Amino acid sequence: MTRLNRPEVYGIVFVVALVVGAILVAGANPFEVARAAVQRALFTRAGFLEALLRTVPLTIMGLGIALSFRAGVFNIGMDGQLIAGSALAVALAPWLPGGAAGIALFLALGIAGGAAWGGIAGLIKARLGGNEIITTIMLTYVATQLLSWLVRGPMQEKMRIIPRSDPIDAALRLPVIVEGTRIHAGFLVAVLAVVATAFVVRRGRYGFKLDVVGQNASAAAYAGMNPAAIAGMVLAVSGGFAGLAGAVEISGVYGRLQEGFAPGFGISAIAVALVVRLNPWLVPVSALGFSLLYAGLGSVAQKALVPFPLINIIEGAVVFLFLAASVMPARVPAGAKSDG
Amino acid sequence: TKRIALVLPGPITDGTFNSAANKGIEAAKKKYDIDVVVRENTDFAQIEDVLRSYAEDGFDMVIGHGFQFAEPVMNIHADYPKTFFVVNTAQVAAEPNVASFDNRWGDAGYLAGAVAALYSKTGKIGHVGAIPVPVIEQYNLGFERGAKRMKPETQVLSAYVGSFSDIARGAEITTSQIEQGADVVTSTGNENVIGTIQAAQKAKVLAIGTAFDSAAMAPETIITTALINMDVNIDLAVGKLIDGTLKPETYVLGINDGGIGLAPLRGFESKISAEDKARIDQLVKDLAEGKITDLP
Amino acid sequence: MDEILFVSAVLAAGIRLATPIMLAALGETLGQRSGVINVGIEGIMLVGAFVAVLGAVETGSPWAGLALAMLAGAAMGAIHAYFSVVLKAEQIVAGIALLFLGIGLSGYGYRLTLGASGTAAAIPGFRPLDVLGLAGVPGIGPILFGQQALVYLTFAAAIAMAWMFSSTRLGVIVKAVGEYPAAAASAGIGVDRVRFACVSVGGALAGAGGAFLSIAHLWGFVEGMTAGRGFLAIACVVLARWSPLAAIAVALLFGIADALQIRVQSMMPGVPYQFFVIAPYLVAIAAVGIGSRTAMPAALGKPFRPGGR
Amino acid sequence: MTSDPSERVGFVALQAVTKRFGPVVANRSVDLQVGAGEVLALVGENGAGKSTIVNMLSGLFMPDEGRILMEGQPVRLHSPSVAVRAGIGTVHQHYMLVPTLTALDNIALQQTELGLGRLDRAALAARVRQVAADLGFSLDLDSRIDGLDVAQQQRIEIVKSMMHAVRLLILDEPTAVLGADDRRHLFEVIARLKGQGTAVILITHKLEDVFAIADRAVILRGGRVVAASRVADLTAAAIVAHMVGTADSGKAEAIATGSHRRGGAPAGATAVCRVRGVTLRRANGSVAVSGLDVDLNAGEILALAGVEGNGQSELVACLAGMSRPYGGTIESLGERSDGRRWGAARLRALGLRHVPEDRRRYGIVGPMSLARNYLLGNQDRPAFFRWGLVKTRRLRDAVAARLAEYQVVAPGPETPMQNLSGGNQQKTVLARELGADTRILLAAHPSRGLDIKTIRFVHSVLEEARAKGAAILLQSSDIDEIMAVADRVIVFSDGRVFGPAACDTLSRAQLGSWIAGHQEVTP
Ligand SMILES: Nc1ncnc2c1ncn2[C@@H]1O[C@H](COP(=O)(O)OP(=O)(O)OP(=O)(O)O)[C@@H](O)[C@H]1O
Ligand SMILES: Nc1ncnc2c1ncn2[C@@H]1O[C@H](COP(=O)(O)OP(=O)(O)OP(=O)(O)O)[C@@H](O)[C@H]1O
Ligand SMILES: [Mg+2]
Ligand SMILES: [Mg+2]
Repeated sequence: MTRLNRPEVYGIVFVVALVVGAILVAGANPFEVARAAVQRALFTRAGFLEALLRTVPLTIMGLGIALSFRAGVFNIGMDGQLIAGSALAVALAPWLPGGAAGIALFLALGIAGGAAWGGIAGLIKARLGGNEIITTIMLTYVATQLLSWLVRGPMQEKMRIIPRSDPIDAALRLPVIVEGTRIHAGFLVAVLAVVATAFVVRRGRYGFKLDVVGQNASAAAYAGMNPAAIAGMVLAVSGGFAGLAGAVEISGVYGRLQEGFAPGFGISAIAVALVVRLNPWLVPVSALGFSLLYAGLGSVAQKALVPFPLINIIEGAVVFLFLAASVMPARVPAGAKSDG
Repeated sequence: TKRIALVLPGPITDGTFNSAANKGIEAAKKKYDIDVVVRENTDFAQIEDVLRSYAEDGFDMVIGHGFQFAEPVMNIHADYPKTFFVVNTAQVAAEPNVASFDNRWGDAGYLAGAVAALYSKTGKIGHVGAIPVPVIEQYNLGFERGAKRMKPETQVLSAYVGSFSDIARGAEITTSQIEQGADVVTSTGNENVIGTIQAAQKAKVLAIGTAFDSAAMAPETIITTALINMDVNIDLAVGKLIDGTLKPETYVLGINDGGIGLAPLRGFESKISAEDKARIDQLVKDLAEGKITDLP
Repeated sequence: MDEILFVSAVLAAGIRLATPIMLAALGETLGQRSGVINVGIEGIMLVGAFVAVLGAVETGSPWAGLALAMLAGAAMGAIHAYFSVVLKAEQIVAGIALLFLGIGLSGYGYRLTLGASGTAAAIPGFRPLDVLGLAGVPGIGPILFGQQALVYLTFAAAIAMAWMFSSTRLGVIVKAVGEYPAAAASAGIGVDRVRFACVSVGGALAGAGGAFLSIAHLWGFVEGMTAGRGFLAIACVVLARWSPLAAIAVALLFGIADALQIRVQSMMPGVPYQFFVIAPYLVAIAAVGIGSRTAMPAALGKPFRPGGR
Repeated sequence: MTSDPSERVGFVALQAVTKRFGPVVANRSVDLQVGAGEVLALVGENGAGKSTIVNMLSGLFMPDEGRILMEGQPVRLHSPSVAVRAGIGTVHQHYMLVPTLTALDNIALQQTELGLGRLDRAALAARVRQVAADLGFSLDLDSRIDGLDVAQQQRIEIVKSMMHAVRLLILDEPTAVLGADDRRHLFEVIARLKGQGTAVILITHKLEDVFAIADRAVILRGGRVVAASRVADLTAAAIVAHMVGTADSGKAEAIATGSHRRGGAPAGATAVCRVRGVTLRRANGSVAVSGLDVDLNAGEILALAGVEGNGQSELVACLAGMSRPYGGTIESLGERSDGRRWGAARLRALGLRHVPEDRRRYGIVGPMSLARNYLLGNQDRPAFFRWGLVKTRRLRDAVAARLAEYQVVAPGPETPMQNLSGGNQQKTVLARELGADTRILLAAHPSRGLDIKTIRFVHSVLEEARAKGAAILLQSSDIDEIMAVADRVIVFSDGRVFGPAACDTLSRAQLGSWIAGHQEVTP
């Protein structure tokens, strides 16, 4: 269909007009803004590497979102689970051996911490039917505050000046895999996670169960599954992904625990996964897309081409554009197809 | 023409911490032949990338505003010897190209505490911090010591908002301190400071500003401001870069460097005894002469 | 301190802290009952907060500021509705985009207008009322008679919405649209139109919530001043099981818990303050645990496509 | 439409209407008309295109080609409200009632003239009662829909559609879910409406419905009208012959009448499932059945009959392991209902299969492919998995073979379930649940919504399973079906249990009076 009066087109026109108008009001040149964004994200090495680096945690978390949302379970609290996983891993890091085994254990602790934090919401959901939207939001606030306390209290560095932990042992750091960049072995972890998740979702028994629970919980019960338990469990599982992402970030990038090292990743991960309709194979693509967006917008911010809030406007607008584009192919003449 | 980037953790409109840095760079812009870029709202996770990209762009100086810039700067500075990195409100330095500037927040708190104690009738004063980051903790400590110096029986309340931007909660915490009897309050952080001042204004108690001379915001309420002139740091850093005197060391700016100070007591001189007024003047003098021993 | 005064102070502060959340939660309740989830109300609140200040300064009247904030909130709601109802895009993603948009529009608008001058403009904000001259009565005075006009209006709005759901045909329609849109459509109701309206009106209420922050509780706008209250509002809606009156109660519980932790915090300086800050959230988690299964509108989050089942 | 002998001018007419869904042509150049005061039966195999016609007349879809006329004038029924305003009332098979609202509010939903403001429920209720009284109904208006049984829901649907002057009433398979009494009652209503000059379109798979109430019949096959005739001029065999497109009148006759073979209940049968002193409660907590004792024997079909809502559904759900009895115990395939392992998964592993009563709710996952739907309940069977991963090709082949066996009309195993017509969805469920290794089969209304040919097929499959030694519980509200295939029957009625009794020794009249709640045959 190439008719131009489709509603998507109005949406796109509105959003673009809003952004262009705002940029013009700021006295900037929209083309220059666009060029700055695209150029840094796609045509500079640093920009692209920066995006690639951010793709790693967003991919891992996006996969966790895909799993839980497929089961109809809305894990809005990945940020808290990420904190819990990171904190547990860093707290126990001093007792870990060095080398590959140590790194594996470090990541496993991240998973365990995230899973435990998600599991609280899971348990409340499975046992008491408590809605996960509330519990995961609340648990994120709790985790944020506890982190604030940990890095000023029990886990603060020895100098006790800056609110952060001591660095973890160098032997627990994920090695850089591309010389001269910060691309670390966490990249491989993400690749592995994508492949494993995709297989589970597309062909696995577990993925099938998640889908049934998400699409028709009564049918799941009929088929002999326990929908409440599965829904509760998937919160722990997706929490594990968040914890893994946190551990990878610490082991691969920051080397220590501190506040605010994964700002808003949990929310971004939801967008990452939903835009590709929870398809694990496409999650890394979407994560890269969002990371490039951030890198590009970062460059606009760096050059201070426009006042900062305008960058938020562009960010929102681009997500709206992603959305409008994502519904375009889905819309076919009315009545010809239902949700399928 | 030198090219300078100022990297801020928050928005330039916060009215305190980030606004101050922006003000400093604006001042420097007028004085020197420099090209300036200001980057706002830099998340922790982005810091390293942001610093690198300015360095790669060939900026002569990159200023990170906040202690959280210290570590990323230390990580990367060696890769970019042509760029001078300055961390503001932190104390790090490294050859050949890392310097830091800090203000004596504790001294500022000390002054604020002393003034507050003298103006308080109830003997209770309060400090509302955003989040206990190092400089805020220093200020908090100084506030208490300064108050006790003037009136040892003064009771100092202290509480934290848990956020730099939650202005409403900042106001409520202040209100609760007022309910507990505090009649002079102060606060540190970003937007939350505005909340404190508004709460004081509504409850008709007194407040002491921090950082910016904020008397204009509430002339009936704000006795004075414990100035923390973070703009001076920036101005100074730029000046030293231009004249080639910037060294890889930590510059801690006290009252004598204009790093901190006490704003005039506009209209409030008459509200305390001449004797107390003299004690304030004496305190400022002692501080300048280094005679105070219990500074944080 | 005198216990009665303490309790009275906590309650009064709790109401102040809760009001923006209450308004946003009412708006979200309306939208969700019609089947649309909007996770971007935080962005709407910010726009409301900014527009309210701008409107109040420009017109000199806080009421005009409030009205404009509600209008702006409705417009933001309409954007969300356009994408999630008309285009039938993922509602949660559209909400996230709306959040960014709201953060940006409010901040940018502020810098273009009031923020440009650098100095704070004098803001003609709302003042607390003194109903029947009883606000000064110790204890209950400040709670019952000394609140902002907007607080009373919020309670009135909640009662009106509860009445709408229980006693009007409009309420029946909204519930049907959120529960089983195919049935509503076969009864001749324009499902998408109803949803569009509910989300827009919900946006107006969230805008009013923002306005309360910027021209009633405080006088002035700062970027990001809602500080997560929009997300709390969503939690309230769910916890209240989509009932407007319960949403008010839950938001109030939140506000009171917050007011309490604020006070206890300065009484017990030895305990890390973070433990107090998390108190309201723990209350909410416990409440979820105690409350049982939800009564979620069956079609929540699902776009309606006529003909498909 | 030259074969139409009726001289009446159609009140509503379809002219050369074609409707396509992608590659599927649901209706192909359909001509039909129905006159005022006429009852038109629309019959055809599953997937023949009946519901599609309903959907176009009720404003859900627009025709791709052709036009719809009312009183000779072309109309565009582009939305349900237009259809309602035009005087077309529709009772969809899947009722368009909001489960969480009361019956009265569901009716209010459609009353545009009431405005949006305060709802005067008392006044509306009075009006509704008036309409209901004219139809001979008494209604519970204040209960939520999800607390009402299907017959009550259907009455509410009918009353709802009659609140405005209805000139055409469409009923899509109304009798599929009704017991004999309710069916009779419905036909009285239809007759009354007809007398008032209302046109009625009735969709049904039951030929006796056609003969009982319809004036004319239109027979669809593959989306085309293959015959349109006065009912008086038709025989059951003729209808079947048109439906299935056979010229073999003997075969059509056999399908139309069915065959009575009974062979189960061998002497000394072994009970594979023992129900002892079982008490069952409804979702709302009320007791449905108490102190039930019954055995399910290998190689036997036990029918479970009664008006809906008397605990049959609760018993089946309980036997399926989806719940535990409130009192008493069940011992099934060696598992006890008070044991730790009791549950659907365990019983399925031991050989229990279950055709659920509410297919859409329990039996299928609409957006999933037919192949994945086939995994439902089989998700723990090793045959389809290796290392937790589906053996995709093996599954697809198995499903394709089963679908062919059951003659499911679908493009292939990857088609989403929701794209199938209702009857074909049901066939897919049957194909899944009626496997070779079945030890207990709980079949709740297995032939509901199926065309007559497929029903015969399903009955033969049940008999085959019995021959292989399966114990079958057949929940049905259709006396004919019970008499045709069951060996024994047990009846739930208002908290009482009649039987089990052997079908050979039981008269239809006796069974009917049990269902009505009387011990003895009422003269
Ligand atoms: N919305 C739709 N999208 C795609 N295909 C459809 C749609 N509705 C119906 N069909 C197809 O059109 C054909 C006719 O379907 P319809 O529902 O009219 O059959 P039916 O005669 O009502 O069958 P049944 O007796 O099983 O209810 C079927 O092949 C069905 O799959
Ligand atoms: N390919 C399809 N895609 C989307 N929707 C479809 C498709 N096929 C059918 N449908 C929808 O699903 C309905 C299934 O039709 P169905 O014949 O089941 O309705 P019914 O006769 O009322 O129900 P039933 O016979 O199952 O009890 C169709 O009427 C159509 O609206
Ligand atoms: Mg049909
Ligand atoms: Mg059917």
